[in-house]
Amino acid sequence: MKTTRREIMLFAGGSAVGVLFTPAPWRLLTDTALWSENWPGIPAPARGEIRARYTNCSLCTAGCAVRARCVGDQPVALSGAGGHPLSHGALCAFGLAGHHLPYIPSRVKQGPVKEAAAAVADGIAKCGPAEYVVTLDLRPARTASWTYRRAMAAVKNGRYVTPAVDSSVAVDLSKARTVLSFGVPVLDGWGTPGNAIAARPGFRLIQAEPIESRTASMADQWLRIRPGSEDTLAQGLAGQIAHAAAAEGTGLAEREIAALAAQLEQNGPVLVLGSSRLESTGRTIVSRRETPVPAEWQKAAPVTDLASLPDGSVRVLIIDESAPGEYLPWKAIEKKLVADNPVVVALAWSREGYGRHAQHVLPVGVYPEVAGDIPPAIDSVAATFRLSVPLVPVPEACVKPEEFVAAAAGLPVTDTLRERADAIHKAARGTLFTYADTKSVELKDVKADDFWKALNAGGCWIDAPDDKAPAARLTTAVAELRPVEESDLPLVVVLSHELTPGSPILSKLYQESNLRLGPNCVALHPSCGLEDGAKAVFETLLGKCPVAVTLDAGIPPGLVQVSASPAVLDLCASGARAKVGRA
Amino acid sequence: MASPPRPVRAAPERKTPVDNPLDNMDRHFIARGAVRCSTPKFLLWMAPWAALLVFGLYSAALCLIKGLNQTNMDNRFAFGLWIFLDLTVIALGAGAFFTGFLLYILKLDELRSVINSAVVIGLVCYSGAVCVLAVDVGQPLRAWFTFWYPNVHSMLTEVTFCISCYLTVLAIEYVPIVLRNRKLRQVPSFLVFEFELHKLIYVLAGVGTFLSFFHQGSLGGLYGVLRGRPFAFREGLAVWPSTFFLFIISAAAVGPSFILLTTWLVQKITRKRLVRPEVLQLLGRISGSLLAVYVLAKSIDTLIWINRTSPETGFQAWQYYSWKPFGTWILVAEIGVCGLLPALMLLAPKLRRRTGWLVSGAFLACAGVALNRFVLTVQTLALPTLSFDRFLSYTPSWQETGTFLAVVAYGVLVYSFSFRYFQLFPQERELKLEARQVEEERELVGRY
Amino acid sequence: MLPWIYGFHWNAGHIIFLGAFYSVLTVVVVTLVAAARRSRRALLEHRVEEIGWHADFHDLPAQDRVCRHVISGEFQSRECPHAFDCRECETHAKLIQRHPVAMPAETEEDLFGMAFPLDRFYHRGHTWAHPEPDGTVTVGLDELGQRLLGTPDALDLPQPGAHVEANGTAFRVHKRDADVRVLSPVDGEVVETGGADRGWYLRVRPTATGEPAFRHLLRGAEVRPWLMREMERLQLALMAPDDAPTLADGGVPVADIAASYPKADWDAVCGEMFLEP
Amino acid sequence: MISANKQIRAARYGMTIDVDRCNGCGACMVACSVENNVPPAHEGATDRKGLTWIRVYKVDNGEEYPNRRTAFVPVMCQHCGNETPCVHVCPQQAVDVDPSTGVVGEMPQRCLGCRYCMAACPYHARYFNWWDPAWPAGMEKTLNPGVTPRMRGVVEKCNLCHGRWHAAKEQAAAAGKPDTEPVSYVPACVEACPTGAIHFGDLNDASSATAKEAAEPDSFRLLEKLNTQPKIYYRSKKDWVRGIAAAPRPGGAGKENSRG
Repeated sequence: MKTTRREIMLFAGGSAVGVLFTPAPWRLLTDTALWSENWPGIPAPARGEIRARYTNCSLCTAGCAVRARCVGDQPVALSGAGGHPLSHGALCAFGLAGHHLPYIPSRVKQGPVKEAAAAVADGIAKCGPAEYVVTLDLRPARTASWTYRRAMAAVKNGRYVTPAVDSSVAVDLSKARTVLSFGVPVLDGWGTPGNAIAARPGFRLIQAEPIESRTASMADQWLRIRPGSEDTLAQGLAGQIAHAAAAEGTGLAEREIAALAAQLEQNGPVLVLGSSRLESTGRTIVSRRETPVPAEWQKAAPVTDLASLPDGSVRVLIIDESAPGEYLPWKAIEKKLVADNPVVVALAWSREGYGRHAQHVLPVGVYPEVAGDIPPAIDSVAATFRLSVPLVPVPEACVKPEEFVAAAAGLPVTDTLRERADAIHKAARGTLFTYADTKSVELKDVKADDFWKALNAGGCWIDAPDDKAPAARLTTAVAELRPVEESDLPLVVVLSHELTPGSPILSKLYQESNLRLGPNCVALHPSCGLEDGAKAVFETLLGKCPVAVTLDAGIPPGLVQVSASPAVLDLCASGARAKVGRA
Repeated sequence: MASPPRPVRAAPERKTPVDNPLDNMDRHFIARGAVRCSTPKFLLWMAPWAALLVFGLYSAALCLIKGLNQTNMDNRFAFGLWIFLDLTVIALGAGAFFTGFLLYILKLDELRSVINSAVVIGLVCYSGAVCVLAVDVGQPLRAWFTFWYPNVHSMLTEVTFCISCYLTVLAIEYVPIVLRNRKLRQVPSFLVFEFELHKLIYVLAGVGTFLSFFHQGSLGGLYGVLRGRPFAFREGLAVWPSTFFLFIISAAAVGPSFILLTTWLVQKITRKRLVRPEVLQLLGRISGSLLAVYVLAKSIDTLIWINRTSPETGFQAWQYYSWKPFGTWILVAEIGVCGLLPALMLLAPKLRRRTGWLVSGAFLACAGVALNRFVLTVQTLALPTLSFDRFLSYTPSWQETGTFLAVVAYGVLVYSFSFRYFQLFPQERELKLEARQVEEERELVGRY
Repeated sequence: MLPWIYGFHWNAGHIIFLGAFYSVLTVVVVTLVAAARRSRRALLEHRVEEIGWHADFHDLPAQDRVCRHVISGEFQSRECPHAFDCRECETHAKLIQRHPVAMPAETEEDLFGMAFPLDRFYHRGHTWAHPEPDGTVTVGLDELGQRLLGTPDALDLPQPGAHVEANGTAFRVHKRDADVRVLSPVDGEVVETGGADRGWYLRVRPTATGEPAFRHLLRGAEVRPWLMREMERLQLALMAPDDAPTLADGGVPVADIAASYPKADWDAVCGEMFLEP
Repeated sequence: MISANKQIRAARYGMTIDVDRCNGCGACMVACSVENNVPPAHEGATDRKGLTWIRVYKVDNGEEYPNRRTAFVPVMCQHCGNETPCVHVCPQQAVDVDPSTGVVGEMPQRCLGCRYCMAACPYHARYFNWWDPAWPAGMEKTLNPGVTPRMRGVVEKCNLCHGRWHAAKEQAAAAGKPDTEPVSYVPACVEACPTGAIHFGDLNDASSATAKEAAEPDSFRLLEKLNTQPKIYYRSKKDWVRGIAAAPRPGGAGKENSRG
């Protein structure tokens, strides 16, 4: 028989209808959903072997032990490495997102390295008798700091300047039964967070500050004193002025002060933080042994305080910002510079610091790109040595700060970290704690090479406890208030110490919620007359900067809480007077 | 026979007016004998609405292309102006199904003179609502998932299914109205299809009624089931919270009112008699009686909610009304001023006979239902549930408002177009002739 | 959605919900298909004209749909249930059996100078059918119809051999802005076409002959009252929408009414008189 | 997905959060975002348009100094165990409760973005992607391979680190453990909390520390009277803190004080 077209059509039509009664076409329809499920522009996470790598967080001197979950070599998540005798496996919000830092929008990507080097050399050559070549190191007592000191010793009129931090004194929280803190964020990033939290059950915390900070809210007692009246309270408690006067000055009740004084009497040892006016009792503040350094390094420039330099005397200034630390207001630095074109080089990874002022900004590696050691934290009684090891490659354009300075001073470039490690190994004191296996071994039982390997694979050297360590004083108290610039501006500034710049993901904490105060944000009492989230201008005698307003009934009227970003620190310190006006 | 026939003879010669070619450009599309304004005038009327529509479409496009960040909605105010619009518009559009139900199922033949208009209104409202819904969701391309992976426990699924089905039904009901157009009906197949389809229209009316009952209800259920939102949560029968039934009644009540309102408005705008006043009064009466039932049911429901449902979830009812500006006044306005009052106005035959009362009654009824939908959507979301949470306020962005206006403009355009070219009010010609008869009689009385 | 799609369970909820959905779909589709098939059949059976007329008739104002026996005064009021096709109307059959239509003595009705010869049958759409000796039937516009349209601007007549049916379109007339179809009084096949000048428009060979074939048409005594009524409707229709009635009394209607009522919506008037809504 | 297997020993994963230990540092929020590839904020985002699967609220007792007290309350999806409000409302089964874990799951690929679930959630624990997700150049390298980033226009929320649970399952399988037994794992926030305020475990396992703590007299759940039976328990010795679990106090002092 021959098939007609009609029959073919019928067959085709019939089978088409038939197919509709099978799952096949419907299944296919379901699968078409996939294309609407893969919206364009969404990055696909790279896959690969998952493994753990260890390092130490170098975002602050706490240097918490870090366990990095890596895909291949790329860290995708950080967490505290457990069992650590100091950091106790804790990691703060900033540290948890540390692996984002290489990609932050404000990253310095390249800079005029040759020009800067030439300018520095030129400056050193031009340096007159009463002029100085200065290296400003925001985080002293690192191995790199030693390089700077040696370099500054090598150049004519070289000076090594750091913010006023005494690294030879340590706080022993474990000894204290009462901690009286004048605005020190004891439980909010001060010292080694893990250590503070671990020690917390051991002491009664009395927090004296104008605003109920996170620490104050966790404290056993919060004293709401007038901003800037910390010293008055201290004097009152020290009996240097009458309680009445202290009450007058601080805005507290007289009996409150009396009761407090009595408490400090009974409930010692007392650790006083944030004021050098009042004695700590017991051996809560002790002097700490220096982490050993090679003998040949001892020919180093002394640590100079910026204030001790005459104004208009700095010809060459090299600022190492690679390791965040205490920020000195630019105004204070500026007046030390010579009038006729001084050379200022900032070695920074973020454009938001001194890079805003220096004429040469050179890119440097950032955590976790670069190797470097972290000096012991203030609450670490024993000296320590731990490395922040590179987890991701550092961009080519970046320079190594210590090499730059060494080169400028004509020092040979050597592997200083390794030399220091060997020096420590030679001293053969203390123990080595390794993160992967959370074991500690006596250093003397470890070979030098193994020590070095261990340090690079995530390890920490902790000095032997030193029972004979003499009690000491925090001559320059941590985060002690700078003098208040007098003015008739209506508000009194209270700085909240947020670590900036951080990962963009930290927007969760301030932009996408109001948990913390974001960079360039101010918190005011609802009665201030501005709306929540309003754009405003923050103004002090030293200048103004744009800010966003957050209303918080927890802020007493007349106070303004500002997050301490470099831009703000250039304008004011805690206790300064300011005003916030509409943009 | 009103008057004896008199001979027809030449009236005094008049100059034939020079007629503008535009005037009768589209006259062959306009039903014979129906007086409509000139084409330019019509275009002039349509232009601003068209402009508004274009603007609205632009803002909607922004929301679709750039995403819903264009709106002022947020995680807490997950719904805004649009949901309010949807609920209200659909309630007002209920006239279509309810009139159809009364006419074709209960054979209330007087309503034949408004059914076409009702269908158009229904179509406008529902299609508008569906379009806005499509903009309102974050992933419109996945709309079909609701049909593909339906969660039959979700009120929203019920709504989606019913509304899309009912929209189809409305579209089909609209076809005969279009095909009756003078020009189109000259095409034999159109003529015949329209004729045959119209014979089966009661089937569609039945289906439409069924669907409408369910989705009007499930729109109410939408909020009534939110046990996490004690302000909206209601107990009910089986799977349906009380709001389910309240919405059905209120929609049925307000539908006729809205038709009454629009018809009156069209009559005012076009300066024509389109339906007999009795029809409007009938609509008023239906609306009034249902509204009365609704008010009663709503009051009982509210009392139960205040005294049982809400306290059981740990929320004292009074506290909802202590958040300014949503004081108890809103409750009074909803049930009293815009519920009981119009019900009485529409039920009293004396008042009903006065157009002023009739229309304002209808208007209040519509306002009341709109307010009810507003309360259920916006107030529900504004109230905090967590003790450490704040009371929220929300103002729609211009993109949202634009999209909202687009729906209004679209409605006016479609209705005006339909009114011009289709027979929305079959009685129109008849009434015109009647009017003339009356005139002539008057004239005769004057003569003898 | 379907048993093999994610999330489908054979439980009451799904079965009721989806069941309802599918049934609704089925009903809607079936309705559409039914309508489509019926109309297809109608088209194949050439019932377009009939349906067209029925649709028109349905659209006519109630007062135009009255039974001829109301006009003749036998009923108070009655709406014609058969769309003016009395051939299938029992009521009509009974009535004319009881008292057949009287044939007046004179051979033509004269109304305001318009002549309506009684040797023919009148359709309510103002056409007449005149049985010719040769068994064909001539179809033409009655005088009122002629005066309404005057001399048409254009005519489209069916080709000889075409089929016309009672109440279907006989031919279309264009006059000024009016475009109106004229209803055919009889069923049959067009043999010859005429025109205004020849007094008739179509010569038709009727499918049926004898009285029953013309039962639906007016004759004899019925004509006058019907015309009276028509004149009244005309007056009504002619009243310009906006201003007062312009009809003067007495005298003879002009040959071309159209020309003398420029303000009247002529299209509407013709639609009114020729029963085309 | 809902597994048909009936013999599984169902777990009921839950948390206890010691409010008294929370110092509001926000580590949990950061760790959560890192773990679950939640993008950083678009510049237009606010605390009302943001994406924070876990959000730490700052609450106070509404008193004035010296009686003023502040506490920090982390709120994430409470994983309601009874008539889970969001599951029943989702029109297209994009939300479901895994009977084997009790975790309320969200399928972003299925989500229509109608936000009905957000309106339904009394804890405001659901978040909508108002913007296309965007990471600074290069930062996408740091995305967690265990979790797919979501697209714009869908709702997302805490799923107790489903990715980690899945990994744990795979490890258990690799170790030859029976598939029917619940696995033990730790969500990112629990791991990250420096003060150890959050504990996670199987509430069905009476011997687990979490189950024990949940049974403590000082533990409470948010809006308990709604009878949604959350699996997130909060703990506090302070009465006023336990008070926050109740319905809001309209007009009450400190309403607008609450920040976070």
